[in-house]
Amino acid sequence: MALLVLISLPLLGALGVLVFKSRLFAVAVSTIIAFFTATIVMRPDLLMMFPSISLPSLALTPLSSILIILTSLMVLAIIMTSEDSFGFIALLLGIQAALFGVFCARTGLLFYIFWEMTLIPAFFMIVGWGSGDKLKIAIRFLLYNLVGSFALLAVFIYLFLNTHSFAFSDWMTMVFPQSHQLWLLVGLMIAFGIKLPLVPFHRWQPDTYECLPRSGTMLFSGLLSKLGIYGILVVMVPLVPHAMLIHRSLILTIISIGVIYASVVALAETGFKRVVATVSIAHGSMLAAGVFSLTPIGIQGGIVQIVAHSLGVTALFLCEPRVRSRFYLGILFLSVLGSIGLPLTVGFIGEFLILLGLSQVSLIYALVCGVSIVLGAWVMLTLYQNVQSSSDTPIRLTDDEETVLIALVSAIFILGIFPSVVLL
Amino acid sequence: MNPEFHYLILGCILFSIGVLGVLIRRNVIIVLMCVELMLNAVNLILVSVCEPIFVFFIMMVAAVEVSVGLALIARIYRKFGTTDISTFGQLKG
Amino acid sequence: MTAVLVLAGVGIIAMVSDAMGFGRWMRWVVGFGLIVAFAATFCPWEFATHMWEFDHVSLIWTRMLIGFSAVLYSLDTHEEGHYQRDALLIFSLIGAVLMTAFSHILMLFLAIEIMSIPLYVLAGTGDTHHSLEASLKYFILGSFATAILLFGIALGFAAIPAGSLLVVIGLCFKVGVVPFHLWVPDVYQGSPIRFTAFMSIVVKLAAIAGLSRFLALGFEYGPLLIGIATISMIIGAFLALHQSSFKRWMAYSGIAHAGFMVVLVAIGESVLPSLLLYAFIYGLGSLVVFGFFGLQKDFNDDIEALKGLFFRQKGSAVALILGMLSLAGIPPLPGFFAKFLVLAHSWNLGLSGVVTIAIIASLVSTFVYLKFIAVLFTQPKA
Amino acid sequence: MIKKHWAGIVASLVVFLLFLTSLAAFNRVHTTGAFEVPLLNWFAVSGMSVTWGLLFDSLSTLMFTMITGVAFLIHVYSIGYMADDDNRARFFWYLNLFVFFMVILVLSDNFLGMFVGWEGVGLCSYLLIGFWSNNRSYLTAAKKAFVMNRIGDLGFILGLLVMFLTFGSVQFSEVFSLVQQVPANDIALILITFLLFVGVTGKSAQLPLFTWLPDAMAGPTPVSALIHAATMVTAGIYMIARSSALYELAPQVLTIVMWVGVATAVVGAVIALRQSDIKKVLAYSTVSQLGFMVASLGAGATFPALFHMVTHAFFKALLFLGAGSVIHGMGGEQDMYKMGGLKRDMPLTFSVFLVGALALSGCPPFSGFFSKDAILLAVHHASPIAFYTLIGVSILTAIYVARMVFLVFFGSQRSDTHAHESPAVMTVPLVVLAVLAAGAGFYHPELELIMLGGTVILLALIWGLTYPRYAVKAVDDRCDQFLSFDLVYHALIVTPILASGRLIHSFFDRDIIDNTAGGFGELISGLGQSLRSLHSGSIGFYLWMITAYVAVFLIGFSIWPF
Repeated sequence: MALLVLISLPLLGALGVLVFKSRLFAVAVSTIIAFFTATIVMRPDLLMMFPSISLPSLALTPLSSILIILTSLMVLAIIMTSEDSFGFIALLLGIQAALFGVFCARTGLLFYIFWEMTLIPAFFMIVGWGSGDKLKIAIRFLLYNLVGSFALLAVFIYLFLNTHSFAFSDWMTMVFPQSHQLWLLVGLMIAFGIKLPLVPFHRWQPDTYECLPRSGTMLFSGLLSKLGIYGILVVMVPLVPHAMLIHRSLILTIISIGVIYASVVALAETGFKRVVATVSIAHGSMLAAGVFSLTPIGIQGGIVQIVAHSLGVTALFLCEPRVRSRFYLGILFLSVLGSIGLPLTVGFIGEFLILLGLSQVSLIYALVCGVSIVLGAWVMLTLYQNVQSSSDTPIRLTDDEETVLIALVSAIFILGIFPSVVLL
Repeated sequence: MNPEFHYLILGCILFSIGVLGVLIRRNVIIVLMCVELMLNAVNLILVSVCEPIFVFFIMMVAAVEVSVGLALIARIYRKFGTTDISTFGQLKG
Repeated sequence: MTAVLVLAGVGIIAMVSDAMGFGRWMRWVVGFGLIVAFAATFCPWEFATHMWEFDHVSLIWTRMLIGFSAVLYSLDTHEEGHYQRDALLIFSLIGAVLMTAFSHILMLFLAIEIMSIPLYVLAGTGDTHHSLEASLKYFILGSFATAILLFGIALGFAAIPAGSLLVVIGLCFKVGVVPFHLWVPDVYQGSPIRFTAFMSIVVKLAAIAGLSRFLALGFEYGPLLIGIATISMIIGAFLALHQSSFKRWMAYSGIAHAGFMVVLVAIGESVLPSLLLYAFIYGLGSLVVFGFFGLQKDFNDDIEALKGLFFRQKGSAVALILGMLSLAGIPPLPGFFAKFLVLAHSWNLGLSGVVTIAIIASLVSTFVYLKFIAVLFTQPKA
Repeated sequence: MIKKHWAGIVASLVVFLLFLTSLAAFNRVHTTGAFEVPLLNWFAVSGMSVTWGLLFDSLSTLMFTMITGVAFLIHVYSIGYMADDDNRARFFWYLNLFVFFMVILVLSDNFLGMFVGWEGVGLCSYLLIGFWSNNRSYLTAAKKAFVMNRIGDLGFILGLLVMFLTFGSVQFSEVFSLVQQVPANDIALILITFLLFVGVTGKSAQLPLFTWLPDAMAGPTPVSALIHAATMVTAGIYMIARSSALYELAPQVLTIVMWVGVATAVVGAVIALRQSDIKKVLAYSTVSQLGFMVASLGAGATFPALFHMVTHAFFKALLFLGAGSVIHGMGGEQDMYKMGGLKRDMPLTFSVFLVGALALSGCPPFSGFFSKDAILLAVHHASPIAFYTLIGVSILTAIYVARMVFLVFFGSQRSDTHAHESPAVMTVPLVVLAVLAAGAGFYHPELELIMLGGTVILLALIWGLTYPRYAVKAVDDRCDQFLSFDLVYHALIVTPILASGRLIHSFFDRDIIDNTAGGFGELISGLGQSLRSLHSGSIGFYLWMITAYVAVFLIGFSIWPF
């Protein structure tokens, strides 16, 4: 029941925003949501104050707890720093509701519904608030993601007809024949690989990030891209473990190639947003590599890296070029450090665990992903130095942005020193 | 070889003639007449298999159709001065 | 049956209204009559003849048809003095209702005619070249199809098995599925939009009902119909890609949806509930699109004219978007569940080919719908 | 005065306190033995856990003391050197940050903690090299230093991974106790030690990753003295010394280590012969001296390496600071061929610089002699060839040192800038360092008369021969691109990577993936377009179509009833 409230809160908030047209209201709503989320996760016993209607279809796992807290905080940060109109913020809250839904869903149908629910507001964000050739970009974004969704739908229908139930629990207990497992694997790979995105499904991403307004980019990179990895963790790994284990080396090879691919492309990209976008493709692929190593440590690292990447990339997009005050340069440099995984940032923990997991499979994968870390450092430092020695832009950081940036960066470092919070 | 069968054959032939007429002729009125011919072919068959109610209803419906059709044609002729169906091809694609 | 009687009464009143000279009340009379008719479908007093029988299913269909017509009529803002047209509309509705309830083949034939002939006229009431052309096409092709259907009936009576096939073809023509859909886009585009809406909702559903009821008499055309249906999905989806006329566009989307429904029809009575649900959801979606948007006064048929509508009139834009998304089958809107049912049922029967094509088709058509929606957000070139 | 220099004074005081602490720790270790200070449980995942503490033993406290001592002197010196820079405060807080990470590096009780310091000092080195950020080439140098260090760090971290897989821990205590069970020449062990050594080649500027060090001279001179001569670059030495327990069990790797060291020593010395920039000369000399230390470690002799590390820290810091004072005096001029005859203008700087120079060229009784001597002996036991090579390197060292001294301080003044002696705040640390550089050798005097005599005669010979060439005539034999590895690396690595980036971006992304995806789109919309011709709009055509299909169905029906 509490989860139902959790999911409906943002929707009500969206309506309220449309009605009252007040930014303060939006901030208030998302703050309330954040507190509510924290309450649900920290003190499940407090849920007794809600009428206890048992909803087997909605439940919290440790992973989803981490993710919904991340989501609510990120949305709060985005709304605080957003300078877009109320329609945009309403869509944002709508997406938040959908994300909560996906993270809480325990049945395929709900999962798919909320999964799709993220797609449409995102589409409207692009066509409504994007810049440049937004129609073309929106349509490309849509085509890629629709292909993914329909692959997912096909898989879910198959599962439904074979188990006559939508509950994940029933699906996971079912054992499917090898050949079918392979097909399920392929379908899920397409569905989640496009969302993440993995090379070669990544081409929708840089244009989309570039076209969106800043808050939109933060949302897409910080939260929406996490849907892919969440799906892999929650649906794919429990569902087709054997097929994954059999084809692990193949998958890992593809992903490692993708990691290097993206890092190298990032060297050739120009423009702040595009570079960060491409680098985050590399990070996403590496994160996936950690999960696909199918070792407890690798998966653990993947989960840490979800948080790390979310924080880091949001901070980075928030610091798109501004007046080069010392504060700005400093905070930008710290975010860069976070994204290149320097020790004492949470990114380091994530990357280290991922590499450890990979090396348990084979040292080669660890080596390849490690090379991408070196390339990443190269790219990000070049980016930073370009900003450092570029000519001034008139915009300067507002107080809200400074607050949010400080919060994000300190989170990056605190979690780097005390990572046990995000370790399951 | 019972007699109904001959009627059936005749009906089919008439029907086919009607169809051919509809296909070949360009003049709306002729087309309309050919449709009537088809209906009457059907009537013939139905009579032969003794379904009288049907026949009456079909006649009635045919009459209605003709009246509507002729009205329509008249209107079209008054507006465009032609009854050649091949001139109506604006709606397409 | 009472509903039919009520409708008939209202129709006649509307017919003579101008002569009686209480024209300006007519709008209310007709609307009220429709509501009464809808209510009448709930009255227990029913009598069945060997010609028709309003059983449970056909009552549901009837309510759907009358309800949709009522809403459409109430949302219709095209004030025009000619209440004979409303009368014709009602007569056509009577035909549609009877189509869902026939129990004798003759009744089927008559219902089709009662439904169609008024529409031949109404299609032409636009009095433009397009409108007349639509009327002519509808008339000629319609009566041709009727003749074929009749021929089929006749052959049936002559105990020639091919007869039922011809009847099915005739019904498919009314439903408007490939390859007998050719008239649909032209007629929809040409007719005045209020009648287009009526055709694409009421007539299509009535035809579907008739088809399923006819097959329920014990004819087995599953493979044929499923083939037809899948082709319709594809054709409908692909041809909607490059349309500039809203009505024509809706016609193609209707063809695609007809394909989905015919799949259910072909699977048979076991999935009748799903068919009813699909029909209702389809009707609802089109109703929103037409009623809250298409029937607005200032709307001319051009899609390009919709550029930036979202920023001009939020209300109708949102309605349109919701309807479109539902038709596109995006969760959590009802359209998704409808499509999902079709996919699930056909996969259950092992029709994996159908599922594949259906998924491809709905991929394309989803894209088509969202492309349409995207237009609403693009600022028009100033 | 105080107001202007508060940042420097505070920073220096902090480091001084740290230095006192280090002395206390040093004292305690030598009285009561090693002890640990637990910090925190860092993280624990599925069985493997990393706790983080400080380990004080003779090795770490030695490093601790040396680092904080030298750092303190250099902080003080910097107060004078950076007096006119607007960003002093930032400079000093970077320096402090560096000291912090360096201390973490040497005091951590596990390899992961060491890695934290390891990357941390790399970060500070980046910040300080690019301190004058308005010069883009400095930034590039900084980036180069960081990235090349990262390459080494990759080796380090891979080594850690293998260590985890083998021992299930990275705690020194556990690893070094577990390693006893591992048989010698175990492949995992070889892998670990080798990968760790890759890390060393990055941080301690060994072949093939040494080229960042000369560029690092872009930073302010105190930075070069502290980070790129005395402390950070010796981290690698410390790491190998720390994990000698592992290396002893991997003799093949030790051989590699030694020969890499020797090669580096040679290359560094040879390149130093032809440099014109005084700091570059010192930089390459640092590379070469680090080569000495690594070679000695490779020869299995830990103590001489550490010994040389300490003495080198003293005299190289001294040389850099002396050079700094020269540059300061010359108003920022670094080209030796524009100096000359400075011994009149800056007598004090000259004398301390001379001490450093003699120590570097290993002239008894200065510290360098003893430490180098020890190394040579150790290497002699391992491999005579390496031994003679290193003798040759020492001779080269003497030559470039002599060249530097003569060009800078002797001969006639070759530029019109009037040099002036530096303020006391800079010269006092110089004197202190000079004393240390001169006397540190007696910490461990092993006199061998042959070596002693040989060295003295050799040096006298060299100085005599080079005097006329450089002091009198100041022959210009500069060749800054001499033996440039950078060109090779650019040609072989950097350019290909960038090129492939552009290629992938334009070819794979745009041409292949986009066109494939776009191709589907084209296909669909083309299909939609072409199907429209089906609706010709002509009634006749429609009638024909319907009839045709009816016929088809009828025929099909009669052939194959559905």
